[in-house]
This record gives sequence, structure tokens and C-alpha cells, in this order.
Amino acid sequence: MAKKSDLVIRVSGESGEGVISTGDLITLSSSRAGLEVYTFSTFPAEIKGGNAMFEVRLSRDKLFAQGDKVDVFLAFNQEAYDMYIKDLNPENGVLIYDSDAYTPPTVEGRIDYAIPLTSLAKEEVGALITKNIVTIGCLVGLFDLPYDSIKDLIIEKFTRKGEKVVENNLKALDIGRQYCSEKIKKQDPYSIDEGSKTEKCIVVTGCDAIGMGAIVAGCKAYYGYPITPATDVFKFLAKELPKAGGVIMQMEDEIAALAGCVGASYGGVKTLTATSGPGVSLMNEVLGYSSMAELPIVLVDVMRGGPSTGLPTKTEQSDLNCAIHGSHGEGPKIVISAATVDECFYHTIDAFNYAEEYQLPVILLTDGFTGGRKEAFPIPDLEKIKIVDRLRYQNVEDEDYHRYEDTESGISPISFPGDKGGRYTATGLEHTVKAKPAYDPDNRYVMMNKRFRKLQTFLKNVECCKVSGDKDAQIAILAWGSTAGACYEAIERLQNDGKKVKLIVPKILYPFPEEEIGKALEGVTKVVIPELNFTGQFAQLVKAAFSNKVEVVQYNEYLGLPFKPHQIVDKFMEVSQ
Amino acid sequence: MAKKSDLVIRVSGESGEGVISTGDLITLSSSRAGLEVYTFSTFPAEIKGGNAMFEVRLSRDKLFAQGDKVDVFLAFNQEAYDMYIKDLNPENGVLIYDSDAYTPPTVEGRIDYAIPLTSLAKEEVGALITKNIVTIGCLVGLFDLPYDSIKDLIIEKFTRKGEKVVENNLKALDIGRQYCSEKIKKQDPYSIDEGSKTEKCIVVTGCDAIGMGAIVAGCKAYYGYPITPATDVFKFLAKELPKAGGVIMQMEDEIAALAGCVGASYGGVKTLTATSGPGVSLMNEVLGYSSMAELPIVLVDVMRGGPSTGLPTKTEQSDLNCAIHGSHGEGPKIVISAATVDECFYHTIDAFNYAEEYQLPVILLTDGFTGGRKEAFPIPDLEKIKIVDRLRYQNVEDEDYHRYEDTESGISPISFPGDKGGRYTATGLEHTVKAKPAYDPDNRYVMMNKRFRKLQTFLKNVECCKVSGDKDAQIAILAWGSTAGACYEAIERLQNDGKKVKLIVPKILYPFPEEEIGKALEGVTKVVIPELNFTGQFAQLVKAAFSNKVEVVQYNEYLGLPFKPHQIVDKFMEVSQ
Amino acid sequence: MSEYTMKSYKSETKVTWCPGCGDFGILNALYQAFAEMGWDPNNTVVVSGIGCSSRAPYFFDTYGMHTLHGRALPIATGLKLARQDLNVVVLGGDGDAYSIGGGHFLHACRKNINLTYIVMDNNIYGLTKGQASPTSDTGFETNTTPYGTVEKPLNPVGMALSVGASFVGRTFAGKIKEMKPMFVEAFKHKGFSYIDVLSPCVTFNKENTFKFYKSVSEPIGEDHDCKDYMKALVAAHEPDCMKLGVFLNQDLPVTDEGIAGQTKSLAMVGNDAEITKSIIESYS
Amino acid sequence: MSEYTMKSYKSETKVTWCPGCGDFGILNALYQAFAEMGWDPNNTVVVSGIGCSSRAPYFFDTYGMHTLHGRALPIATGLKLARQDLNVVVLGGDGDAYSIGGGHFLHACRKNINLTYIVMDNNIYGLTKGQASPTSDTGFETNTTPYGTVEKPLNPVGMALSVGASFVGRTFAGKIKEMKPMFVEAFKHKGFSYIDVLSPCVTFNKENTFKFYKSVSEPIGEDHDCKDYMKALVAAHEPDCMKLGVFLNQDLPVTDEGIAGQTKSLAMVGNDAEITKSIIESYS
Ligand SMILES: Cc1ncc(C[n+]2csc(CCOP(=O)(O)OP(=O)(O)O)c2C)c(N)n1
Ligand SMILES: Cc1ncc(C[n+]2csc(CCOP(=O)(O)OP(=O)(O)O)c2C)c(N)n1
Ligand code: SF4
Ligand code: SF4
Ligand SMILES: [Mg+2]
Ligand SMILES: [Mg+2]
Repeated sequence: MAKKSDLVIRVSGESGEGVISTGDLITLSSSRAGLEVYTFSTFPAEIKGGNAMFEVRLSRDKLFAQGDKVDVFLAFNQEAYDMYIKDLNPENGVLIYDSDAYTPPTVEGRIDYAIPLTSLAKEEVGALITKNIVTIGCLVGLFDLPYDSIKDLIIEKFTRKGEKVVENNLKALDIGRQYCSEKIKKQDPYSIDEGSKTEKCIVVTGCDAIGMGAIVAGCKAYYGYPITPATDVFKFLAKELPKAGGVIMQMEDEIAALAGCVGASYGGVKTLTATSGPGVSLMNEVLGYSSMAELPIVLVDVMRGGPSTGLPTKTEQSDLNCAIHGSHGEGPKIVISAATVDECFYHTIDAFNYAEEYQLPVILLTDGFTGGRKEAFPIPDLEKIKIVDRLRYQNVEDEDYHRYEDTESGISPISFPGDKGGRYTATGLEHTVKAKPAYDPDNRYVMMNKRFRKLQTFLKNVECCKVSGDKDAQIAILAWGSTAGACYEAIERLQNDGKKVKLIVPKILYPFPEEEIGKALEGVTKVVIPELNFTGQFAQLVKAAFSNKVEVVQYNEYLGLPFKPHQIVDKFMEVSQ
Repeated sequence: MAKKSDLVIRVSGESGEGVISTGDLITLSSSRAGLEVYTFSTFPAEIKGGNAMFEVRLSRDKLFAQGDKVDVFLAFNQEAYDMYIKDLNPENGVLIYDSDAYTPPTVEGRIDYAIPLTSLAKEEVGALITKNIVTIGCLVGLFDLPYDSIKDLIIEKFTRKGEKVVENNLKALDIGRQYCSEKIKKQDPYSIDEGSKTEKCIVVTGCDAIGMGAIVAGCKAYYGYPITPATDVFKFLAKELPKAGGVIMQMEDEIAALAGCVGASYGGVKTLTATSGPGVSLMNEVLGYSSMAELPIVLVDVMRGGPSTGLPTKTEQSDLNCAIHGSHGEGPKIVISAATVDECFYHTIDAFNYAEEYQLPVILLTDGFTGGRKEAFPIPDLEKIKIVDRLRYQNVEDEDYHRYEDTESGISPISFPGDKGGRYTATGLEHTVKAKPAYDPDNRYVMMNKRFRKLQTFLKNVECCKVSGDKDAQIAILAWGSTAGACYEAIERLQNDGKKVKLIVPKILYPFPEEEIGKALEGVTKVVIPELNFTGQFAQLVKAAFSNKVEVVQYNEYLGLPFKPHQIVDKFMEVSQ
Repeated sequence: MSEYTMKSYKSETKVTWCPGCGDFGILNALYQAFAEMGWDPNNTVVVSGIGCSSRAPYFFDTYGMHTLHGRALPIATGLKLARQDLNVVVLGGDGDAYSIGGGHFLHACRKNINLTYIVMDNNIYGLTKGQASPTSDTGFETNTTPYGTVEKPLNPVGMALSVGASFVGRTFAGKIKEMKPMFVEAFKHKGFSYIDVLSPCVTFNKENTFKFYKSVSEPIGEDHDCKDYMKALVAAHEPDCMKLGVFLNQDLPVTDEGIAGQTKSLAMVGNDAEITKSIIESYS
Repeated sequence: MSEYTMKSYKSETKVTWCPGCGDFGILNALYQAFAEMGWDPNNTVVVSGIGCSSRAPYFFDTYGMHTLHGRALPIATGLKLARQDLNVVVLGGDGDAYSIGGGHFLHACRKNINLTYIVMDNNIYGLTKGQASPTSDTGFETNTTPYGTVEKPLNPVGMALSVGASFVGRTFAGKIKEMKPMFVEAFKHKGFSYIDVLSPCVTFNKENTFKFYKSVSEPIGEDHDCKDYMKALVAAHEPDCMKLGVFLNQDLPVTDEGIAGQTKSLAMVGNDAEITKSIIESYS
């Protein structure tokens, strides 16, 4: 049997049984041991008594997606088994179950390992609470998960709980490991090679990465309102932002949250709020003010299934339209996306930079899938990260300040309260260059053009897309946000199969990067656009710009689940016939 | 000099001086006398002391637009003169001014009539307050405005103020008339023919017509929040709806207003709210609930200049995107437009019918221009108007009610509180056919499809566009909402000039009527889309559907002013070269 | 005796709250109170916002609306005004009611809309897994206030009185016997009746427990005169103790009735078509 | 003596209110109060919502924000917390403050945010040409309530006290001499200071005139102790008379200061890059 060292492990059991912390421990220690990691988890929609699921994919090679199938499934109880057994790889799939809890039926071709997890913890270790660590020990014994790194992390994690606890947990690890090496006859092909990655990595969720990016970008004020799945950004910053000298406050609702940001922005302070669909719907009016008054803010939308309250714990990419068009009237804004956890970090910094440079609202779209799962990425080199601050008015008392000066770039130098000679009233009314309300057609013409000119300047200055694959492919896949991951893996497979395919991943969604996408589409006759939504929101923009040049094939899923690489491969095969 | 009987009269003076009521009087009496009328007015943005302007176009022939130029300008004071003299037709334009108030410079080619309006009223009639009626008298004397009809209306209007007032005003009318026939040497070519229209008409603003339409459609609950220029709908219904047995309540904000509507809708009551841009931005979340819970509501957006507070007293067509896409996630809704005052009436009825039939929110877009001006249209024949009510669940206690039954049309029979056996909980969460929350992929798939299927059914059942002009024209103009008026007049002129041109006026904006517009575009190589917005919002939809078949030419104005026919003519000429 | 029992109002949907959650007791008391009122389930609508507590409508076999976070009151207001014949009960949590819904709460009280609002107040956001609510105590540590909440808590009962609610009470999910009669009293009241029910969240709130609530609350007392507005106001704002009981129960003008009354007195005679016709013709 | 005079705060923008509008007097008193405070115009921000009254920021030669209907308070809150060094004054109308902004008002009071909120209360919507506001009297006829407003008016001063504002006052635009000192007192107060100023709309409100306000109001009296919360509460809710004066002026914990204080005590030592680095590395 050929050894297989790209492994997807899923753990599931009662929520609150430590499923998630088990996964977190494996993930961080594996990353530290130089492995690539990619996780996925779901929480019960109901508060308690539901099922929790954690999945981690481990590999020596760069990972872009969750994988197609589960290779190893550890089901703590019958319910977990019933829910997820269908996702286990029919070829060589391994089921591990707690033989103290239940007995699954035997199934032809499936490899089952029965382990008395409960009694090992209770009797051998002497503490039921160590069941999760026993479990990890089993995985080490079975699949060569990095023992030393796990051991170190256990010590690090439990030290503040006292020596006894550390000891117990190390014992649990060893008991699990030993049980499996001794009592279980290994029938599966999986074994994790030693990691090769040498860079030191951080292991965080997408939401954490967004919070981190905000701190790096210089955010000093966060105003928020809890909402699943965006609350994790709030939680991260609640803990960390004060350490970086920033303030954070829970407001009475989402309108107040974004309003608070606009206030801070007027004060010259970089500011963020994160929310999900329902919150974005509520923020539209304030968003328009931010655009009209040219007060930069960053708004993160961790998208979930809509419409309305919809599927609050599931993932979707259906807020793009709302992000671009949600506010009445027409004011410039920038909408960008983050496809991976490291993009959550870097694109948040970009979002702040764009907001500051162009003095407008920037919306960063990510989704529940990316926001909630962990990835490892190399510790960023802060010195290489460019941070942009607003073009400041060089204040001279008695000079006549034109807050909204009609410049070539559309960007007008701004003053902050405290600046002498920079006094002006920010306004949501149409206004003159001196910020006075004005409704006459001539002034209107100038100011609308000035504001939108910023977007032209922006598109000239920024790189909008990542293009990979074959330069001269006739079929391209265009994917934004978390969908890109499955596509990266898919084109790798397709290319390995000798297919010609190009992948276009736009980072900038609005203003629509017509020129760059146009270039990327040169020579392409068909472009497939997979999106986790019903109507093909980005596809419509592509059609408006390019349907006279290339056939646009929409590929929409709206089941609350991320794309899997094989779906993209299948679609490509279908389209290329 | 050839007699010209298509006449645009503009009256301007201090707001509060009766400018608007003067205009109203001329409009209603002219319509009663069988003339076609078309008005336009602007109010000062500041509360008091600003300038008010009223314009009325009178003709024997059907009018579609405001006209290109002002033929007769009556300026009560210097400020009015300064503001508007530029709009006076350089050929044969007539300036009438109150010679007691100021003296304008003489200008080559302009016809000036100096009339001592103030002293005529004060001394001849003996009551300064009658100045407006004196003025009307002058217009009768000069241009043959319908004397009898005006007289009747004065009697009707002032009777409740007592005989003396009636007498005074009739005297004022005659004094003005007499002064002009005797003292003014007529140099202009204008004279209004007798009207030919025989149908009895109502003369109302677009906002009034919306309110009227709602009453006809069976609306029994209006929840509102004041906002310019939509407050006029609220005002109309506040007065009239209780007479028709409906309830009306001012809510604390726009969110509560639409929320109230959703509540009434659950109760089985037809319901409306009207707002403008900022209100729509706030209503997005509730709108999504209406769509998800399938509770019909009608939302009227009387659009004004955006973004943000923008140009509150000016007109624009920039909320289309927000209407279609403003709410997060994806739920079906219908967006329709009203181009004229009579369409405000009829399309409001349609909006209710669509909402009821398809159980979803319907947004009717009109704008400040159409909402605020008066037109005359024949008294509707109520017996010919079809009124639709929701498909009701035929309630049988003990039967298992499936509120969201997955039907072929997508429409599921609904129950109202009070119906036995129809109990269910309306919800914004994804749900089963029995209205229970459910997040599993299979159910999700069924329900998303069911909801959106309603839009397909709708498009099959409805006529979406009016197409006029030449069937085989290569150039088409596509105009929605109030822009259509100028286009109707423009294509008449173009056709008179021997040009081939087609006009497509979509009433249904969303779901995009791809099939019908596609048919209308057959044989067309270029389609010009004039819109009162910056980005070409409808044009983007047309492009997404048709840019592989026809060249889409955007024509955008965003100055807060409606299009004039000559602009459309000019654009056509430019494009056809 | 009413023909209905608790069971008449219980749906088959499984109640998904955590075992031990205070909301269970409230739900049961509501079933009982509905039965005592003898309300026809077909004429009764339970409306809620979003939150753990707001899932309540699914547990009733009546008409119901599970709406949006904070918007239950204006939705219920719109329903009640348009359908005066229905019994409308609004349920929800403290975040729903006092944070995002604070503005609507204020106006429902002021307008004195004829419905009953019962807030399951656990001093925390339950559904989003533990953040501070407007009634959370100063210093309370949550996942978004890891260093302690800074704000002082809102006194919602005091506020309701101040802004014009005509029936105001507070009770406690631990007081199984007291809840039902208070709910019935509220249902019988004409106008806006509002009750804040202290209801422990056993999963996320380790401070405001059954024990805690017991220790900080005491009955308002037999001698309290719930027709006396100023006394109610003072009792509700007493600094050191949370009173339980009915603070106020006054007959005041009810806005939805007033508006419906205006309509009744203005409504023209005739069928819809005739009325419509005469309205239209008045503009010709 | 401050180096500033009224003129230091007056902008060149023409005041566009109707002649006779009560807001003029308030504006003048504000100029004077700013001068007495000696506030540097460069460190002062006047924030407003939307309405006639909300146009005020244009008339100040300070920093200013003319924002959105009802949103002035959360915007000012966000500004103040992020920029503790600034003097932040919020102005607006009764519709802005108590109708669409009611929820924010409640929370600004509760949080006791360190800024001053002055409401120009004309019991009507001025800018939209005359509709009922939450403080309009029952029976008031407007263009959207042609048959008379049904609701009872809100008592905003009572509400502010009930929900936790630490400085609460009411005055009247006719009292030119009383306004300035009260504004100064409010500015000096640490925490949320709120004053409702009765300010006639001469164009649309023919009921609540200067004369009317004079007849229904009376001074709260010399002997009122504005440190006594319960007395303030009772005075504010007295049924038959509108008291003018400072109801409450108490030192209570200020949330924006508290939060800024938490940040100060948690902030790590070092430059931004060092701090950021150590936060990031704690996740590796
Ligand atoms: C507009 C909007 N914002 C935020 C949320 C997320 N959310 C759901 S419930 C809730 C608060 C729950 O607290 P509470 O109302 O006290 O109810 P409980 O769960 O404690 O019963 C929040 C913030 C949402 N659903 N919609
Ligand atoms: C979201 C939104 N809704 C409605 C409006 C329309 N609007 C402007 S000002 C105003 C009310 C004005 O009343 P008030 O706040 O009392 O101020 P006043 O004009 O009386 O000073 C309204 C409803 C708006 N601008 N924005
Ligand atoms: S989380 Fe708290 S409020 Fe929600 S069901 Fe559990 S115990 Fe009740
Ligand atoms: S309308 Fe009223 S509030 Fe507005 S400026 Fe005029 S008088 Fe003042
Ligand atoms: Mg709660
Ligand atoms: Mg007002």
C-alpha cells in the first residue's frame, strides 16, 4: 500500500466535549512541526446539546482547500457517526470510534478502529477530562502526528494550571499513543511525513487574522455589535486592541457601530467594524455618508447564508451585491475580498490603506468558512508592510481651506480636529469644495466627478487580480473569495492531467477591474465563474463588461457549504466538452 | 406670425407668495376646459425666504414632457428674474414682470410686458392678497387661457370663504384680463386654443396618484416616516385613507415603518410605505425579511439626488441598484417604475397586485420630478381595474398545513391569523415547507428554488415593456421612469424629421425582463439608455444581458434636473452618425 | 372555565434551549396564562425578534412571527393596529429589547400600543454566545469585554414607566407561581403591558444566576398602589434593590385604538368601490 | 478671561432659519457659552443630525459634522472615545433626537458619554414642513395627522434621567439670559450633559409658541438640589407643569473615559511596531 501523507482528519462529538480544542491543538502543533494545515469546523446552530465538528487537513505541500473527502473520521458518539459517515472516503477511509460509547455497523471496505477512549481516560489516566488528549495520542500512534511538537504544546498550554495537570495530560498522550501502536493493527495507508516548512508561522482563524491586520494597519478604534460569524473579529480585538493602544466599544446596534467609526474617522483615527449580512443591510445609510463626506472606514463582512436571518452558521458569498449597491444614490467605495486566512490578514491591511489613501469606505468581504477556520501562515515581516495614512492638509491659519478640493486624482487633503486653519463641517449634503451645501448643477457636476475620479486613480495604482495556470488556455476559471481555494487545488489537478486552464482570482471586486480582467481573458473563449450564491453576483459584472467577448458560464451553489476541488474539476470537464 | 398653442408658462417669486397655488389653479381649470397639462415645480431647499417656481405646459395635444424652453416667464421679483431668465426661449420668449417691483434690462429680441400687478391688486381690486388672481387674469387676457373654467374654479374654491371673497377674486380676474387686453400691445404668437379633451380628468401630483392607487388596490394600512419628497404620499393618505376604512400611523423611523407593514401583511392586510433614498437604505433588512417570510408589502421610493442626504429637493434615478440589491443575501422581489403621473396611479395598483400574487416585496420607483408635478388623466374606470388578492389557504382544522409548499409556480397558499388550521410561524430563517427552521442542504436547495421560481412565473405572466416608434429601427432608445417622458416627445420629433427610431420603456426593472427586451432589441444595433444617474444603473443590466448582441450607449446626467426632449434628440443625432 | 389547556398552545417543535435555562419556566407560565385567558390559538399571535428567547414562537401552536433582531415591537404594532381583533404577545431577550430595539421599545411604551411585551432578561446575549447586554452589570467579563464591561446597566422597568407604558411589572423565572397571574393581569390590561422577567442564562452568564437574582430582589409589597404613577416611578428607581411585582397598571389612552377609532369615525358609507370612486372624483 | 469672543465661533455662512425661529436665540447663547469656556475652535467639534436645527454646525467656525437623521449621537460617541482631547457638542431637533434617534439617545445617556447634547425642541418636524414629533401634544393637527395626533407626548427630560444621564436640564429659547449659564454648566460637567431647549417653530407650529411655552413652564426653583437623583426624577415627571432649570448634575462614571482608561492600563510599552510584533507572535 502506497503511503499517503495528505490527510484529512475529522473529529466530531457533542459540542462542549472539547472537539474544537482537540482540533486546535493538533493544528498548532502540526504547523509548528513544519506541516501545512487547513481546518474547517461547524458549530451547532442551537446553543447546547448540538453536534460540533472539526476537520483538519495536514500535508507537507501547500494546501489551498479543504479536500474532497474525509480520510480519517473520529466519531465520539452515535449522532456524530450518523451525521458525517457519508463524507468518509469510500477508498481507504478510516473510522475511529469510542468503543465505550457505541458500536457502528461493519461496512465493506471501510477500516474501523475501535478504541475505548472513555475507559482509557477514566481508568488508565484516571481523569475523564483527558479523553481529548488520549484521542490525540491515538492519532499520533496511528498516523505519526508530530509527537514532540504536541508534547511541547501540551506543556505550554497546561503549565499555568499546575504541574499535576501537565503530567496527567502527557500521560494521556502516551497512553493513547501506546494503545494504538500496541493494540491496533494498522490497516490504512496514512502516515504524516515530517514537516518541511521552516518559517515560523502563526496559526489563527480568518477572523483573528482580520483583527491582527487591523492592528498592523494602525487601527485605533473598533466599534462593534455581535453577530455570528463576525463576532470573532470583535472578540480578538477586544482582547488585543487595547494592548496596542486602541479603544473598543460595543454599541447599541450596527447603525451605531458604523456611525461610531465615522466619528472616529473624522477625528483622524483609523477605524474598523465587522459584521455579517443583517448588519450590512443596516449600515447602508451610514456607509453612504462615509462616502459622501469622504471619511474613510473599513467594514468587514463575514458573509453567512442569506437572505434575512437565513443560515446564520453557514457560509455563502451572497453579499457582494449589497456591498456594492446597498446604499441609495451613488457614492464611490471599494469592495475587496479575502480568499484565505493569510489574505484576511494582508487584505485587511490593504483595506485600511485604500480607505486612507482614497478617503472612502472599503468593504472587505470574507465568509463564515474562511473567517472560522484556521490556517498557518509565516509570521509577517512588518518592515515590508506598507502603511498608508491620509493625505493631510498642511495647515496654515488664515489660509482658505478647501476640504473637498477638486484635484486631478480626486483626492483632497484632509484636516483633523486640532489642526489650525483646517476647520470645516463634514456633510452628507452635496457641497462645494469648501464643504458648504450647494445644489446647483455646475457644482454638482464637479463634485460627482471628483468623487468618482478617485476610483479611476485607484484602479490605475493597484494590482487587482492574481492570474495563474496556463497563459494560453481557452478556458478560464474566475473565482473570488473563499471559492478560490478549491480552484487552486482543482487547476493543479487539471494541469497534472494535462489540461490547459487559467485561474483568475480578483482581489478587487469593485470598482470592477475591467482592464485587468480583460487582459487576463485575452485568448479565453469560456470563463467559468463558480460562486456560492444563487444569482451569480460577480458573474453579472463580468457579463456586463465582457459578454461580447467571452462566454460566461455561471456555476452557482447555495447550500451553505464551501466548494470542493472535485466540483470545480468536474465543472471544467463538463464545460470543456 | 403663426399662432402657437403649445405653451410653457413659468411663474416664480418668493415662496409663500402663492406661486404654487396660482399654478395649481391654472392647471386644474385648464384641464377641466379640455386642455392637456403638464407641470413642474421646485421648492426652496431652505425653509423660508427662498424662491419658488411653478411651470405649466398647456396644449391641445397629449403632452409627455416638460418642454425644452420656457415660452412665458412671469417673474414677480428681481431674484426670480435673475434665477430663471436664462431658461426663457430666445425666440419669442415673453417676460411678464411686476413693474411695481423692479425693472429688468431690455434685451434684444425678447418680448417684455410690464404690468403693475401689485398696484392693480392693491388699488383696483382693493386687496393685495388677490395679486395671484390678477396675474391669472393677465394670462387670460394675453393668451386666451380658459376664462369660464377659471371663473368656475375660483367660485368653487373660495365659496367656503364667503361671498365677499368670491366677488373680490372674480373682480381681480377681470381687472387683470381687462388690463392686458386694453393696455398691453400683444407682440407674441401664443394663444391657447380651446381644449378638445372631453373625458373628465383628475389633476393630481404623482404622489397623490400613488396614494389614490393604493386606495383603489385595497390598501388598508399605511405606516410612514416623513421624508422629502415622499411625504406627499403620506399626506395624501393621512387625509384619504381613513375615509376608505384604512389605518395610518407615523412610526419612529423608516425601519419601524416597513416593520409595521410587514406586521400588517402577516395579518392579511394590504399595506404600503413610501420613502426616499435614505429611508430605503434603512429598510433593507426588513425588506429581506418580507422576501424570506413571503409577506407581501409595497414600498414606494420617490427618488431624490444622492448619495447620502445629497440633493434632497432635486430629482434623480439613482436608487435602482439599491432597490434591487440593497438587502443582504438573495431573496426575490419585484422592482417596477412609474414614468408619469397616471402611471403612478396604475402602477401602484400593479405593485399591490404583484405583491399579493407572488407574496413578496414590490418596490415602485418614481422620482421627485414625477412625484411632485401635476398631470391630468381621465378618471379611471374602476370596474376595468383588476384587483388581486393573495392565494388563500383553504383552511381545514386538522389538516397538515404547509405554509411554504413547494409548488410549480413557487406560490404557496397563505393563511391569515384567524384562519382555523392555518397556524404557522413566519420566519426569516431558512425553513421547511412547514415553516420550521432548517439548515440542511437538501431543504435549502428546494426552498431557494421555490422562492426564486416565483420570479419566473411572474415574467411569464406580465407585460414588461412598452415599445413604440419604428419596428425596424436600428437605433433604439431605452428609458425607464420619468426619463421616458422626454423620450416620447423626442421620438415624435425625430420621426417627424424622418428618422427611424424605436423607444423601449420597461415598466418591470427587476426581475430583468430579458426575453421581452431581447425581442424589442431585435434588429437594433445600438441602444441609447438615458438615465438620471452617474453609473448607468439600468444600462449595466442591459449590458450584462445583451452586450454580445447590441452596442449599449449610456447617456447619464446627474445634475438634479430631468431630461429635456432636445437632449434626447441631440444624443440620437450624435449616436446615429 | 376556558375550553383550552396548556396543551392547546404547545407545539410539537422541540424546545432547543439549554437544560436549566430560565426561559423554560417563562414558556410554561405563558402556556398557562394563555389557557386562563381562554384565547383561541387561531386568534393569537406570538411575535419575537432574534435571540435564544426569541425562538419562543416555534414552541407555540398559535400564529407566530419570528422576525428580526430588535424589530418585534414595530412589527407587532403594525399587526395590531391593522388587526385589532387579535391577541398579540411579543417575546424577546434583553439585547433584542433594550439594545438594538431600544428606540422601538421607547415608542411602543409611549404610544401605549395594546399588546403585551415580555422580556426574558438574562443580562447577556445568549444566542451569540455571551456578550454584554444593556442590563449587564458593570465589571461583567464577556468575550467582547474581557477586561470587564464599563457601562452601567439600564433600568428597563424605570425607563418603561418614564416613557409612558401603562402596565409595568417585573418578575423572576424562579417564581413559577407568580409568573402566570402576572402574565394574565398583563394580558387583561388595555394598552401596552410590559414585564421584565429575570431569566438566568445558565450557559454563558455565571453571575446572574437563580441564586443571585433571589438575593438582589424583593417583592414590591402588598401595600404598593399600582394606580399611583409617581409611587411606581420611585419604586422602580430605588437604588439598592430590584422590586418584583406590578409597578403600574393604569388605564391610559391607547394609540392603536385611537387611530382605529379615527378611521371608524371618518370611514365613508358604502362599498369599497363607491367610496374609492368618491375619493377619486374629489380630485377632478 | 478667555481670549475668545462670540465672534470667534461665528462662521460666515448665512443662517437660513426663518425669521423669528427659536433656534436663533440658542445659537447665540451657544456662541457666548463657547467663549466663556474659552474653547479653542480648533479643538471643538459641533455634531448634528438632520433637521432645521441640525444645520447649526455650518454656522460655527469650529470643526463640525452635519451627519444623518438620528445618528449624531453615535457618531459623536465614536469621535469622543477616539479623541478624548476634543470638546464635542451635539445639536439637533426633537424628531432627530427622540424619534429616529431615540435608541441612540437612550444609550448615550446610559453610557454617560462625556459630551453635551442640546436639543432644539419645537414639538414638530420643521425641515420636512410640519409633521408631529414625539413631543407633539395629543390632538395636534399636522399635514400627516390632519385629524389630530393620537399619541401622548414623550417626556424627554424624564426619560434622560431614568436611563442614566448625569446632567439633565431644560430651558426655553425665550430665556436669553438663562441659556448661556446653563450651557456653560453643561459643558463643564463631566459625563453626558443633556438640555432640552423649548424652541418655537414659528412657521409650522402655531400651537407651541413663545407665549405658550411661557404659560406652561416655570422655574424648577432655587431650592431644588440637583445632586438629588430621586428629587430630580420626581420634578421631571410632575404632571401639570414643565419645570425649567437643571434637574440633575451628578458625577457618575463616564464610559468613554472608562474605556480609554482600560486601554491606557493595558497598552503595552514600546513603539507600534514592537507592540504589534509581540501581539502577532503570541499566536505562533
Ligand atoms: C441585525 C442583527 N444584528 C445582530 C444579530 C446577532 N444576534 C442574534 S441574537 C443577538 C442578541 C441575543 O441576545 P438577547 O436579545 O438578550 O437574547 P438571548 O439570546 O439572551 O435570549 C444578536 C446580537 C442579528 N441576528 N441581527
Ligand atoms: C433617514 C431619514 N429619514 C427622514 C429624513 C427626513 N427628515 C429630515 S429632517 C426630519 C425631521 C426634522 O425634525 P426635527 O428633528 O425635530 O428638526 P427640526 O427641523 O424641527 O429642527 C426628517 C424626518 C431624513 N433626512 N433621513
Ligand atoms: S445560551 Fe443561555 S439563554 Fe440561550 S438557551 Fe442556553 S441558557 Fe438559555
Ligand atoms: S421651519 Fe420652523 S424650525 Fe425650521 S427654521 Fe423655520 S421656524 Fe425654525
Ligand atoms: Mg439576553
Ligand atoms: Mg423639531
